[in-house]
Amino acid sequence: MIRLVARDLALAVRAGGGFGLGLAFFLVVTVLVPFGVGPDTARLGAIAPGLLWIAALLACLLSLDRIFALDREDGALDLLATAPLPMEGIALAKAAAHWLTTGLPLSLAAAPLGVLLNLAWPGHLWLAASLLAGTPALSLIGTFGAALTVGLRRGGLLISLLVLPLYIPTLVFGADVARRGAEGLDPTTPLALLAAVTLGCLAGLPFAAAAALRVSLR
Amino acid sequence: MTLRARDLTVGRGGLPVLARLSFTVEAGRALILRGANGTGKTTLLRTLAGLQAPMAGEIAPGRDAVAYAGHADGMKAQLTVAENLAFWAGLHGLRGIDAALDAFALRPLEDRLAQHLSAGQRRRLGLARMLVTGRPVWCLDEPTVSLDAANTARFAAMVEGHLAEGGIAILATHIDLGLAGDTLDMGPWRATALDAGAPA
Amino acid sequence: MSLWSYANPVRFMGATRPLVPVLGAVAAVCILVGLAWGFFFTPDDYRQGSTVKIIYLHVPSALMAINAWFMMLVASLVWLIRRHHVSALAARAAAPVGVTMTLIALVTGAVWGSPMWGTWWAWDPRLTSFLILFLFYLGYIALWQAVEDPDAAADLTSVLCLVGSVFAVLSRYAVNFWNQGLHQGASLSLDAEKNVADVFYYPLLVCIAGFVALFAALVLLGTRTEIRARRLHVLRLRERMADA
Amino acid sequence: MPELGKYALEVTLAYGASAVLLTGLVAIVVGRAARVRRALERVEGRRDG
Repeated sequence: MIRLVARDLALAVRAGGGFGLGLAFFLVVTVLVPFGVGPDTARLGAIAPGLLWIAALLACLLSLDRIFALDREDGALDLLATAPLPMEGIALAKAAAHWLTTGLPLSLAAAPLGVLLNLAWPGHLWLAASLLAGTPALSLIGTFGAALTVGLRRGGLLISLLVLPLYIPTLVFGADVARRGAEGLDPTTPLALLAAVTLGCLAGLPFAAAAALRVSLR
Repeated sequence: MTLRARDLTVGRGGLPVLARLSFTVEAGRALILRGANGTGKTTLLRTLAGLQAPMAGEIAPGRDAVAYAGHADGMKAQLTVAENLAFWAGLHGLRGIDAALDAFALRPLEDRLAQHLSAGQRRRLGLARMLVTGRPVWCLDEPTVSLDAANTARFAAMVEGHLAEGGIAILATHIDLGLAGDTLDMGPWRATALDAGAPA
Repeated sequence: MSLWSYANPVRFMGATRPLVPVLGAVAAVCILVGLAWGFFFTPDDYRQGSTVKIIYLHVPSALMAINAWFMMLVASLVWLIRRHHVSALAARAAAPVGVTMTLIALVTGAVWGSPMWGTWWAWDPRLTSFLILFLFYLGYIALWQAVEDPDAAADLTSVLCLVGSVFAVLSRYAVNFWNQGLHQGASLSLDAEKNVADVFYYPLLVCIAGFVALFAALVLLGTRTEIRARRLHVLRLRERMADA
Repeated sequence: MPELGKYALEVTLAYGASAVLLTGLVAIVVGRAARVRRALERVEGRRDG
């Protein structure tokens, strides 16, 4: 499984791999926000946690349909299915590779970008913490969505409709952690709930994704 | 090692394509599947490889002994020949890829990206991958498509090498590769409306 | 003769042939009677005035929106475990009814609350949960239409329904956590004593019976249509195979 | 007609919208049922004919 993750990471970093895409998107969205909302730093500061979380969420969403589609096109998915690796292992490895190429860099890049949106100081730490705790869930749910739509022609569009509602709990708790952090309140409760959601996803979603993959391989 | 299939029914999308199919392939022999396109050759190969469950009947040995090669060879264009092979070797628990590289004369191409390989070279890489899985039964779907005569002959020689070591090869192909083995025509086993048994 | 024998499409079609018109009639009668009774013959609420009359639409539709999803969940489980085509098709037939019920619940809920909240929409946890449920319905219906092969579609949508249900419940509590709550107390609760005065209660029950009958009639009709559509698909597939 | 008081708009809006949605739903389900039944009869006719 680690080997599959390593291969996907190597592919992502190579030319055309799209490693920086998620991060670049996150940066662009964050920069665009003030143009829409207006330069008033007080207002920006108030909505910064939620906006950064939504930007991170959309950045994750961006690269979901590439998770399985590429392997399906060049036949690797079929061969992986015949390999001695369980399908759940493949789903988990793909989610891990997606997180390492998108979720992790986002979490680290979010704090400095918070400055752009005038995020109050302790917020940056809690924003990074909440993203680190929450983005694995985004990758796992996204992998499930990608598995559901791997065989479909315009799967990319459908993924966002299927996956975004499933992102709601993570978004609610994650943004709440960042907001409470920014306002100096105690964010441990939502952080615990956020971690609980992520662990639940880690436990269950690979099986659901594997089931969906087996169907589309038939 | 013999491959045995009994009363096999295979289908696509819930509709059977081939029914009541039984055959046996001894070690060191090949089985050539003949039949027009859409008569179920690919479906049969995918079922033997375990990519889809048979609708009825049994196959022995199971999917773990079968290496499958479909139309697309599953090689990553941005990885080199060596990296591709090392990945599949590792996945199947094999350490070295040198044997496979030499067996298919891929040593000089070791560091070339898969996207820069010719059709013949990519086919040889696909076969090297099957060798690396260390599985006795090879299922090959139209392996000689887009290969010129020379590469086809070299391909046939490589499959013979595999058979010589007691392996089994099942090929869906339209040309005669001169392999020691039998031919199985899909025609007589086509599933009829009887098998389909429409749901309503 | 266990219940599962009805899973055989032919038997199901035969058994449900008379049911659809009967249920349709019952639904029409109950809804008309219930609404008329509630609309014309019940007094206004001292606080909410005449808007209380919206209860006869909001509560039944909200109830059916949730039960429709629950029915789809059970049907999906039956499909995944017992592989009965009819239950997967029933789940597919229930989705449009469920999404419409959710829409009705949303519209009536928003309109009902607007005088109190001063706006047409307030992010009240219970109403927001219905908005989330609405999104789940959209995803479910979209997935059914996106997959060509009927068997694969049934499997994928069933898995989505299972995962969606877990997340729907999760979202329900996340939304509670996210915002306190402006929704009025539960009109119907099994344990507590009746929350709604008798005069409002009985017409409400009639309306609910009407909505349940309507749901059953539409889902049965929908399932029969899906079975026929499946047969159509198989016949057309076989025609193509015959030409090949 | 009962006196709806100052919330007449809200009540009529709720009932009106629900009526539209319900009739729309019934129309779609019944319409599709008829369409599929006709298509099936045509194909089966072709098959048996």
